[in-house]
Parts: sequence; structure tokens; C-alpha cells
Amino acid sequence: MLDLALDLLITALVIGVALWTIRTRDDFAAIVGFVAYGLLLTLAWARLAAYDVALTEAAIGGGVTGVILLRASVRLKPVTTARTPIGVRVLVGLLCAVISAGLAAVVLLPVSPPPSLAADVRSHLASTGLGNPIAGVLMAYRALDTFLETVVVLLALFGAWSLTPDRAWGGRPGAPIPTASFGPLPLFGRLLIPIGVVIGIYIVWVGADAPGGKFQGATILAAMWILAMMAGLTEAPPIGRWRLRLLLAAGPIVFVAVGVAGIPLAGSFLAYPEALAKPLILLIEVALTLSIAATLGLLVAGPPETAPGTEL
Amino acid sequence: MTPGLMATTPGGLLLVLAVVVPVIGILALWLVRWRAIEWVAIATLAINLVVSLATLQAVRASDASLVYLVGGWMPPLGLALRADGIAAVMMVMTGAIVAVTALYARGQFGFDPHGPERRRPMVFWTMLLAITGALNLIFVGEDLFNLYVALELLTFAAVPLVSLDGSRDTLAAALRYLVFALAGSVLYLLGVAVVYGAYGTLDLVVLAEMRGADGALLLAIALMTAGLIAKTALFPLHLWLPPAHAGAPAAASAILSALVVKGSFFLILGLWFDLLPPGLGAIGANGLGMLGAGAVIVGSVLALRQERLKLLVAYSTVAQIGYLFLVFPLATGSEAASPFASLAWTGGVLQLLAHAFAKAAMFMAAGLVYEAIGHDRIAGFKGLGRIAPITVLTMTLASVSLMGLPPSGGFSAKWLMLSAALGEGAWWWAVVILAGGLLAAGYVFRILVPAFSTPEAPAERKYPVAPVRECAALVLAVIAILIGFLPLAPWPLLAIGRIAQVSP
Amino acid sequence: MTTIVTLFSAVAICAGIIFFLAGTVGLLRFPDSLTRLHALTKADNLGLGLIILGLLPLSGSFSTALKLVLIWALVQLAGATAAQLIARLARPSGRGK
Amino acid sequence: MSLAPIDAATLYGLTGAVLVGIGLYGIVLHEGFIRRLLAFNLLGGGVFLLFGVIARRGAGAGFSGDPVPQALVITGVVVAFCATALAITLIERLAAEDDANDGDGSS
Repeated sequence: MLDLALDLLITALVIGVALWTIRTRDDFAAIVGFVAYGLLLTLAWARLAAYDVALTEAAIGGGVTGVILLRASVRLKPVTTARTPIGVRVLVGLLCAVISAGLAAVVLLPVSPPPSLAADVRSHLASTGLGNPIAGVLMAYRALDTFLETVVVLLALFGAWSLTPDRAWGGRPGAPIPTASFGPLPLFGRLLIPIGVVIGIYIVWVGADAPGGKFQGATILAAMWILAMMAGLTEAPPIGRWRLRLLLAAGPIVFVAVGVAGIPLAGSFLAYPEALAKPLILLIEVALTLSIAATLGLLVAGPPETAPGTEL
Repeated sequence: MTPGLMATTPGGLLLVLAVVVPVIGILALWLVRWRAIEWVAIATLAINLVVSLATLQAVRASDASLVYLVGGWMPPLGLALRADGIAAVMMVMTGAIVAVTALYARGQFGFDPHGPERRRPMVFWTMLLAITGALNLIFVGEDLFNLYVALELLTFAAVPLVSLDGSRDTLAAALRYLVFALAGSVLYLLGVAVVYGAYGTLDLVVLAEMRGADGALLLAIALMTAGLIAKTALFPLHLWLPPAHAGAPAAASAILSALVVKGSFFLILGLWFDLLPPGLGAIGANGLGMLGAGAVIVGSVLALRQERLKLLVAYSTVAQIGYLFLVFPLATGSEAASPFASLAWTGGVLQLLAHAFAKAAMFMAAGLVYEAIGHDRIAGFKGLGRIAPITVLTMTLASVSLMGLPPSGGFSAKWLMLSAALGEGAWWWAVVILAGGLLAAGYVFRILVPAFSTPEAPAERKYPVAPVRECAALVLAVIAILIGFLPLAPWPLLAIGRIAQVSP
Repeated sequence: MTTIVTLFSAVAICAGIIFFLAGTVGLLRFPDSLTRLHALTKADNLGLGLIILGLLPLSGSFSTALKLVLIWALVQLAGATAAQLIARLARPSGRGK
Repeated sequence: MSLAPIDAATLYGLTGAVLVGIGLYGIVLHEGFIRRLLAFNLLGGGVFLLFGVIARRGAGAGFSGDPVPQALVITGVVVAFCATALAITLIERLAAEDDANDGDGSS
């Protein structure tokens, strides 16, 4: 009963914050609302016993997304827009309500027994050498999804870079939120970054057997890098640098190399020979962690703004 | 589960190559020396073309789908790739158009192998390879979530092409396109969630065997279709397309208009003909057909009113996409043994193919016109035939196909659809097809008449154009015509291995 | 013994919650940024500190307890830094948000 | 097929359904791109929550939830972040361009 009350409270807060985010006239307020929404969703995921997802939501859905939204709020002038006519709003509202009602019906009238692949996942998990079933899904059964996802992440970065002004191509991105590089931030960075890096690596490492994993860990590493850039402890590298590009591509390269090696060694693309499954998966995860951390950090930093060679 | 459907077939590895080769190309592009990037891209696309041709050959030879179980895991736990007849045809179409586009785009975007690295060539070649890989995955993917990843890959690759110029208008067009595409993706993903909740699998073959007439499946297909329609730019969700496609550089416009919008359309085909239980789709199919008819009329009328060639060609895409959606009412309403054996099915696929080649040729020609005379205002086209004869020939051939005059792919497609409509007694679709053809004639003659006229003062060519680029566009236009020489009957290749056919 | 421990935890956690409540009321009612910051940092410091103190006996293992203390320390560090930054931004303009 | 029990999963499922409606409303009606983007992310949160509920109901074989939909959500969250980052970069660039041209006023 107490549990249900807690769930009711969380859901009410989530919906309330969502409504507020949509309704407020102030863009900055909406961004703050959205960050709160991400944190509340993290609680929801924990209540649904999906701890891996809760970590992801906290790190990416609320965390890095929040930072990048704040970057936008710093760089953009606030705009207040006129409201659409009431008739249109009612019409759209009704349409959305119909879709919500349809989904609610699907939620309230579930198939029984509920379909699940949990048993399938369990029965094959041993052959992957992993203890965390989600890592098993991501790295073995649906490894192709994960491989392509890393390509998506990389492509998003190239897409963001494609918006570089022509004269700045090859240059360095600026600090994500430049005004913050004063006062106690550098000290905070020096204290936090070593701890954060340890935590990030830890989360990747335990991901094979317990909640955690490369995306969550890489996000924490990326966050530490972003902090270092904001605090002025380091500069973003020039995007033309070859070593940087190798770092970005290393994850997908290792992934595809192991995948192709699986064709002769284990009979299929992205299959692992059983004896080597765990070390190979760890190898991929390490490479992916580095690449994803670098990619996410650079996505938050944004495209370069100054021409190569003009920075100090 | 039918065991025969669920095992890697000989040649299945080709499907992996179709997805992985472009990805490797992208990674290589960012690591090789700047002066080699064009060669890396062109070599990748050449390999890709060979892979797609080999796939088509393997499907024809075995008269069955190619299947590959990735990692050896059987669906529903694992992911499978599958190429049936139509997928193989789509792969070859993509491979061919992308490869020819690469020849057209070589040396463009200020590429100077001896100068410093530049933004536009890097972005163009990266995104071209990414679009190739994403489309291949869309054609061969069998898992609804895997296809979602492919759709996102396609979006992330297409948006930077729209804003390649970096001008304010193209940025605004890219942003609007991104918003539509993202809204479409999230609706699609919502449908995926509903499917998993009801069936516990996302694999199309497994789903086709389990499907029943339940509300969850209908809701899911409705949501996914709505999302995909936004990405395909079907009327009335077409508003993003003309500025986006017209603002991109010609080589990019060709890819966006000829291929990228077809990816999401291909998925709608799969959902409706493989997943929707037969008999349930009649109302929805007619609804899609009506939207298609609206697109044909509205798109053509707007194309008639454009002053600039590229915008005209972009609005023509809106109209030509409309024809594709006439397949839904016509193929579901047919008396043939299966929708895949119907005249309308073949007609629809031919329309897709013919439009892809003709439209790519048309956009490339538009780019060449711009380079020849320094603008693309239709009013200033007088005497164009004198200074750019090959380009005007290209535009003429492509126009023949777009209008649907014989002999051309466009004619065959429209003829088959017309026959299907009349055979089913659905004369109203026939009226739409004919009206669309007349309107198309109207807008292409607006271009061709001045181009063939003799000006008072002899026009002059402003910039020279490499003949290989003119020929690239011409080749695509010729292929659009050649498609018209396929027999005017259901094409057996397009029925090979359809999921709904093999799993009753 | 266990009753006393439980009682201690309950009291500490409740006290923590009261500090959070007070901090939130302060955030909503205080007139400008600096006083609001004051309210918030108090809640962070003492509220979270008391809650973690209350949780320590319930944590069951040394490593979990260590993690809890680490969380508290990190929040302290982050809170103090953020408060400093906000205060510096708030002072020259002299007005609350 | 019978009515679902009123438990945590159902509650969060209904929340997901409501969030989808709210997000969709925002995407369609907001004019500012940042706000549309926020609405897109709200909607995404709702969709992911629905996956989470499906996972929770599919608990079995010693797992607290079906791992497959959970893995899908992790992939989905990362992809949604990438989309957001790309869109924000585009919005900022467009705004910078408008500033440079002294703003002709359109969105």
C-alpha cells in the first residue's frame, strides 16, 4: 500500500512536471522543468526495477541532455511565441487524448500471460560469459543494434560538425558554457574529476555482471571531460586532429573487427567463440567506452567556432 | 515456427556486407589522407553495387529470400536480415543511383586534393555512404527495432546534406525536416513498443505467423504508419520536403528525393502487406490512397506554379510519391492470388524505380543547368538546348518518364496501375492517375518549351561542365526509360519470398 | 539493540526531511537569489547529511555505507560549487531570478 | 484478456500513455524549435516508460524484468540524446545566422 502511494506520488510529479514544461511561456523555465522530468523518470525506472535503464536515464536522459539544453539556453535569445487559436488547440488536444486513450487501453488490457523473452535470455546467457542479462542482449543477441547505435552516435557528431562555419573547419570547439570558467569551478573540477573517472570506469567494469555498462560509464567520463572544459582545465581538441579521429572511430572499428572475425571463428558475423566470448566483449566495451565518451563530450562542446591556428 | 524460414541461407553473408561495407567506408573516410577521400568513397560504393547485384542474382537463382541470422541467434531473441525479391531490387536501385551520383559529385564542393581539408566534401561523402548503409539495412532488416535504428541513421545522414550549403534558408529547411523526421521516428517507436507488449517479438516473420485481428496490432500499425508518412512526406505532411530538397546541392537533392523518402515508404509497404491481417486493411488502404491522390493533385498544381527549376522538381516529388500510395487500395482490392501477384504491386514498384532514376537525373540536370547559366529561373531558360544539349536531353528523357509517356518506366508503372484500377472497377483512381499525368505534362513542358526555343540573342555558357557529369545524369535518365521495356505484366521477381506469402 | 538503532534512523531521517521541507519553503518564499541559496544549501548540507546518517546503520555492509558517505561528500562539493557560482552571478545584478 | 491489476506497472504504463499525449500536443502546437524539441523528449520519455512497463510485466526466469525491452530503451535513450544534440546545434547555428543577418524575424 505504501509502495503504491509512493508510485502514485512519483507518477503525479512526472505528469505535473511534464505539463508544466509544455505550458510555461518561458523557454528557460521549460528547460529546467525538463531536467527535473529526467530525474523523476530515473526514480520511475528504479521503481520498475530497471536499474540499468535508471542509470542511463540519469546519466543521459537527464544529465547530458540537460547540459546541452542549458548550453542552448545560454547561446539563444529567449523567444516568446504567440499562442495558437483555441479551436486548433482543442482539436489537437482531442487527437492527442485519443492516442493516449488507445495506449491506456493497451496498458489496461494486457495479453496474458505477458509476452517475455526473459527465459530465452536466461537460457543462452551462460554461453556469453556475462552475468548481466541486459549486457547479454546488447552485446550478443542484439549486437547488431548496438553496433549500429555506435555508428549513429558518431554520425550525430559528424552531423553537428557539418554545421561548422566553413572558416572554422578543423578548429577547436569552444567551452560548452563559457561563462562558468571562474571562481571555485577549477578547484571543484580538480577534486571531482579523478573520482568521476574512477566511478565511470567502475560502472563500465561491473556492467558485465551487474547494473552498469559502457553507455552509462562513458557518459560519466564524458561529463568529467565536459567539466574540465568548462572549468578551463583543458581545451577541446581541434577536430582535424588525426589522433582524435582515431579515438572516435576506435570503438566501431574494434566492434566490426571482432564481428568479422566471428565469421570464420564462430560461424557468424558478430558471433563470439564461446571460450573467448567474455574477453572479446570486454575488449569491445573498453574501445566503445573511450569512443562514446569522446563523442558525447564533443557533441556537448558543439562544432568549432574559430579557425584552426587562431586559438592561443 | 517454420524452420525453413529461419536459417542462414547460402549467400546470406551478402546482406551483412551490404550494411557493414558502407560503415567501414565511413570510418576509413575520416582516417585516410584528405586527398584520398573521394577514392575511398567511390571504391566503397563500387563494392556496394557489386554486393547488391550479387544479392539480386542470388535471390533470382534460388527463387527464395536470402536470410542471415546475425551472431547465429534465432529470432525472436536474435536479429535476422532478409532480402526478398523486392528488397534485392531496391538494393540494386540504391547501389546504382548512389554510384552514379558519386561520379557526378566527384571534384565538387570545392574539393581540392592539394589544399587543406574542407567541410563540404567531408560531410557529403560521409553522409552519402551513411545513407547507402542505412537504406540497405532498411531493405534487409527484419526486426522492427533494428529498422528504427536504421531510420535514425538515415535521418542523421540526410539532415546534414540538406544544410550542406550552410545558408540561413537551408539551415531552416534542415531543422524543419529534422523536426518532422524525429516526430515520425518517435511515433514509429511507439508502435514498436505496442507490438512488443502484445507479441513479445519484433521480428517480422515471427509476427506474421502470430498476427491476429487484435486492437493492439491495429493501433501499432496506425502509429508506425503515421510516423513513416511524416518521413515519406505524404500529403498533407509534405511541407518540409520542397524547401529541404530544393535547397540542398544537386547531388544531395538527387539522393534525398530519389532514395531517402523511399526508405520509409518501403517500411510502410512491409507493415501493410506482411503484417496487417488480410481483410482488415480495406478502409485504411483507401485512406492512404486518398492521401496519395491528394498528393498527386496538390503536388502537381504547386509544381506548375514554381518559378525555380529545383523547387519545381521538388514539388514534383511530392506528386510522384502520391502515386506510390495508390498501391494500397489497388493491390488489396485486386482479385489476384496474392497482392504480390497483382498488376498494382508491380506497377507501384515500377513507379518507385522509375521515379528514383528519373528524379535523380532531373535534379542532377537542374544542378548542371545552374552551373551552365548561373541561375535556375525557368523564365530564363531560352536557348538552353543550344548551350547544354546533353543536359536538356537528360531533362527531356526524365520528363517523359515523369509524365508517363511511352516508352518509359513511368509509363509502364502508370499503365499497370491504370489497368488495375479499371480491372477492379475503381475508376476514380484511374481519373487521379490520368489527371496527374496531364498536370505533370504541364509542368515539364514549362521547362522544356523554353529550353528548346531559339533565343533572340544567342545565350552563352557561363561555366564549363565536365562531360562525365553530364553523362552521369544522362545514364540515369536512360535507365528510367529502359525500365519501360520490362513486360507489362506482374513481375515474378517482386513476389519472391514475401513474408506474408510464405507464412500463411 | 535493533529497536534503538531503528529509532535512531527514523529520528535522523525525519529530521533530514524537515530540513529539506524547510529548505523548499525557503526557496519558494524568500525574496532574492542569495537568501534562497542560503535556504537550499542548508537543506543540502544538513538534510541530506541527517538522512544519510540515518541510513548508515540500515545499510548492512561497510561498502554500502562507504558509498553513502561518498554520495554525501560529492553532493556537498557540488552544492557548494554551484552555490558559489550562482551567488557570483546573482551579486552584480543585485536582483533575484 | 482481462483488466490489468492496479499495480506499479499499470500505474507507470498509464503515466507513459499520458506523457505521450502531452508530448505530442507540444510537438504539434509549439512554434519555437527548442520547445518542440523538449516536447519530443517528453514524448520519448513516455514511449520508453511503456517499454519499461512491458519489461516489468515480463519479469521471469529470475530477472526483475524482461531484459530485451530494457536493452531497447538504453539504445533508444542514447539515440534520442544524439537527435537532441544534433537539433540543438542546428537551432543554435540558425540563431547565429539570424543574428548575423540582423534577424529578419522569422522563427
